[in-house]
Amino acid sequence: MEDTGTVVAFWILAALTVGAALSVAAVRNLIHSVVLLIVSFAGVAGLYITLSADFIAVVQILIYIGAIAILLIFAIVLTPRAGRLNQEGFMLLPALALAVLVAGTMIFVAFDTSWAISERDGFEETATAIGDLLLDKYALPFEIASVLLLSAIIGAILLVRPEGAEEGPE
Amino acid sequence: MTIKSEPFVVNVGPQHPSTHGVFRLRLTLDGEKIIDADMIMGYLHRSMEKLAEERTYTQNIPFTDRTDYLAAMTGNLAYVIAVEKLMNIEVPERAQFLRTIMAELQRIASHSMAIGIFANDCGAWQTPVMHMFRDREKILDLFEMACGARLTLNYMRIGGVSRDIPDEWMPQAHKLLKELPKRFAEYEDLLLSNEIIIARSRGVGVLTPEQAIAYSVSGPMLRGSGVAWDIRKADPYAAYDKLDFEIAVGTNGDCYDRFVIRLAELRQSLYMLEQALDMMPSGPVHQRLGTSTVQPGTQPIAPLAFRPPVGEAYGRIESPRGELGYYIVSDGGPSPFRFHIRSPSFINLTPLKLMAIGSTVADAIVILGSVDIVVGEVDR
Amino acid sequence: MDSVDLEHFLVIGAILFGIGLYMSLAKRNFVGVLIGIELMFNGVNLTFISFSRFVESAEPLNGHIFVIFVITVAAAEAAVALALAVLLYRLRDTINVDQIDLLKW
Amino acid sequence: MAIILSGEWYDLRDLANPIRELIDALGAPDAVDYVLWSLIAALAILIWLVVSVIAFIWIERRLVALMQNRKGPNRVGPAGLLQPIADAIKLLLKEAITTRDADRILFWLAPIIVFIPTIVVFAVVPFGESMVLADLNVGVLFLIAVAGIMTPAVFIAGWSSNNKYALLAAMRAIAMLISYELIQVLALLAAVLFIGSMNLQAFVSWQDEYNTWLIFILPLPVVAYVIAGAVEINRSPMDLSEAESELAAGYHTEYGGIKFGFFYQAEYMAGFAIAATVTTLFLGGWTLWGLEEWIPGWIIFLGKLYAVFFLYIWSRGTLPRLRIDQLMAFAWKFMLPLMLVNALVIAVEVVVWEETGASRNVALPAIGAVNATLAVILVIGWARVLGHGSGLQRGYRATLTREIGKIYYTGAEVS
Repeated sequence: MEDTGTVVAFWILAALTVGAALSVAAVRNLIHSVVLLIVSFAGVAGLYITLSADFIAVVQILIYIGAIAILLIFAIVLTPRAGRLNQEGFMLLPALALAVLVAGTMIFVAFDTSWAISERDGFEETATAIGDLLLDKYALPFEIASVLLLSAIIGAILLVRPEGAEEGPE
Repeated sequence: MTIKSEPFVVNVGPQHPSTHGVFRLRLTLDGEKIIDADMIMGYLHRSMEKLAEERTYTQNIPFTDRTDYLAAMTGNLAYVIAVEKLMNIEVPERAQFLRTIMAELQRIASHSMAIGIFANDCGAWQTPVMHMFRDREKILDLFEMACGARLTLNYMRIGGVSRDIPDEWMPQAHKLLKELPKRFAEYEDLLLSNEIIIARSRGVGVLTPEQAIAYSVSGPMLRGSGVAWDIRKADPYAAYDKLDFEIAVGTNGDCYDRFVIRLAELRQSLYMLEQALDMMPSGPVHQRLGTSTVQPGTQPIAPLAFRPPVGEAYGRIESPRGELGYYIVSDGGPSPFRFHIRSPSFINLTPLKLMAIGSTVADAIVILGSVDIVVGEVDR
Repeated sequence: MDSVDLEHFLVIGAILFGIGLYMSLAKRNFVGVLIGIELMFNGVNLTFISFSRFVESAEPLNGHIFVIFVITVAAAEAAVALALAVLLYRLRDTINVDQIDLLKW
Repeated sequence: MAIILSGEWYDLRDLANPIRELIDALGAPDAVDYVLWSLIAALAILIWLVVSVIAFIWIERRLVALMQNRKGPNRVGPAGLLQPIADAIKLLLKEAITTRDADRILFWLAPIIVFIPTIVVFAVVPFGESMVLADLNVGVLFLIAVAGIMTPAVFIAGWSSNNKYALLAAMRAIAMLISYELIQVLALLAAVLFIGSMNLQAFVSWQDEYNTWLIFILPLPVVAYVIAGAVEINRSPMDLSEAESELAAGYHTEYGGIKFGFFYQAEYMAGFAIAATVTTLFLGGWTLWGLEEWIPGWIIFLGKLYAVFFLYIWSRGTLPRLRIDQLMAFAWKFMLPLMLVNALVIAVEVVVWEETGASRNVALPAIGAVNATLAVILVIGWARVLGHGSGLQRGYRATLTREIGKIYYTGAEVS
């Protein structure tokens, strides 16, 4: 990908994503942390667009910002007496070491391997193709995923149901 | 679905769009559900009852305007009835009819406002209020013709009314009476079966008749709980014993009932007004209070100072908000020894806590709107 | 700097994954841990998509499909995790993972 | 992204195209004219938005005043036309107060974040034949995704104010937006199923080609989308998150000056965005049965957009507000099942049409009639099933009596 727009966009988005992600870890206030996480998600969505994955980019915004970030916010507001701080526990140094190690290894592998780079251009349109694949080749995993979602919903409701909740509608 | 949360205290008022003045409601919430409600009054306290003890009986009439400023006529009326009882004054027939007409016009004006504000509290952004203002303006015009003021009228006098109505008054009143039924039909069409109003107010803020009587609420609040009680019928004053009308009562005691009762009372008031205008006798509109105190002049103005006999009197009327009573104790001096107002807004407000607990914040506002308080009267 | 290649995206994915790993291990607050997990998901997704775009393959869109499943699972995981957090809070009055040590010996 | 050349004089792109050629002639690199072209188009949209908002502040106030039997702004300038400008100046010059206990950063950030989705939506909306900033293949999904950003923005505003009204409103807003996002998605899903594309321009050309509007074929999704849109832009009867009579001003209670101005403007822009979506997806966008040959497409488009937006002004002037639990019940108990059934039916219809290969003159009216009938049956039937028109949902008049002291209480039904 050599055209100027993409390159410029990539560097801006990369800086945004990584910067926001680093701040998420560094910032002390949990709500700020979630807001920065949203920025990071948006940055990743932008990166998807530079990778010509328009459908995934939109889904990223829809699910991660519109749903998961909101769930995190809900988790925060529903636990009012818990701390709002986002500080590290006693695992700080081991975790840091491990994270650096893992990321370093992956970066090393990324540069060390000679990938079979294809010469094709970006995808023209992915939504239709993904739809076809999902309902054809990956139909079974697709159904399983929907069952998973359903059971997750039921599980979540069962978990937060207060003990002795009245049966049926009020 | 209930997710337990911390109790959460919200102050509605004293500065809040829906408290109808400076009234404060401290709600303790669990989520949006009210688990406790405290009413904190007194932000508009002007010490009227004490001030009145320093002024003469006639000077006190303007104070009564300023308690329930949305229904100044009825405030005047209740007070002068109390003083007349104290002094045993017979009021001329024409004055009685004028008082009745003014009180009923005032009821239409006040109920219009109450209905509009109630719809506003249900969330209809200003539109009902503005439409109701249309009628109210016309009525205020009539008041202006009769006594020169629009809001604080000071029209009633001890022994009658301050002056007779001008000649143009009657035709204009008849014109208004022709116009109003169309308007009322419009309001009934728009509000009575409005899905959202029904959803918001039915089954909300229920007060059973036992509770209503125990809290000694009155007016549309009491009738909303299904108790057919109206002082105009139970203890007629002015010219009400000569008029035919019906009492509107509800069956469920909820906010919707209070609201439909006000709508129905608009019609009843109109019916009474039609009769009263037809039956209006001629004659003096003021009873002179003894020769020694009469002031010269063509206008029958009550004397500024007089000394009623020692005693006490309680004058009560059905104001738009309920039983408005003035309790006056005289020690024979020129000003009352004790002056107490039984203000319906204040007493109707007391079961608010009872009605609000268990409902949501939005309901509390609707309930407050259905009580129809005037903070000037609550705090006096 | 004048062209963007697979390695660039892989590096960003790796950094996101590292940050997420660090957060999920080190943070005390349960929500902080969740945030870390979501960041890890994002790093992985980015890697999938960039492989899908750059690497020679008969069916290049498979990467996208994987990402869709990952997002689905992430949504389910977030919902259940939220429920767990709320339940935990109700039982223990805290969502500090250091203090939730009932299973410790 | 290819630059689509258009020969029409009124195309905003053509403001950009001569400049592009000029720059090309000067030998500047590609990036320069790419950026310049995008800037001009984006700026045009932004200017249109700001002008529209300013105009509609006046129009809405006058229209609502008309409904409310009063005059509305009529003092500043002729017929009060300069009132919005006076308002804007007032908002700009006011002190920007930040309350003591507010979360300062987020408090300042929220008005800006609220702005983003409302503007970004217009990137994919076709104003005319080639007047679309980004002709995205997943346009419809993009609309939904971008609208989703509203949710955190409103929450941030409510949370950071550190005000109880604002927090309550923010919680309401989140619950509402999430619930109605679902309805929105299902409504648009029905349309996408029918058209078979998520490209907004494809929607317009489909409706142009088949000489109809989707509103005639899919009445239920349109209604659902308009209602869900009202929730998203906080218009009555769904203006719960800024319920004036309950929560003072909801999530922007603590905002004043230009920060409030941002919210105010964003509300209008979000309204235009919803109206633009409805126009494009269901009302034929910039086409009007051949009239677009004679009148610039964007004028037709804007005309339709403003007409849809008028619906929201109208509802604001007339309807009371629902309670939060009623609003949620309406979404989950009433709309969601209907929309699911509707989506299923439309999928079946599309398959049947494909299988039978009926001509469009037969198929489209048939499908439209079936859908309309079904919509009526579903709405009325489902409302009946849910107990509408009985018990607590029934209105009545007061009982009239002459008997003093009798008790007419029949026992309360409590909601």
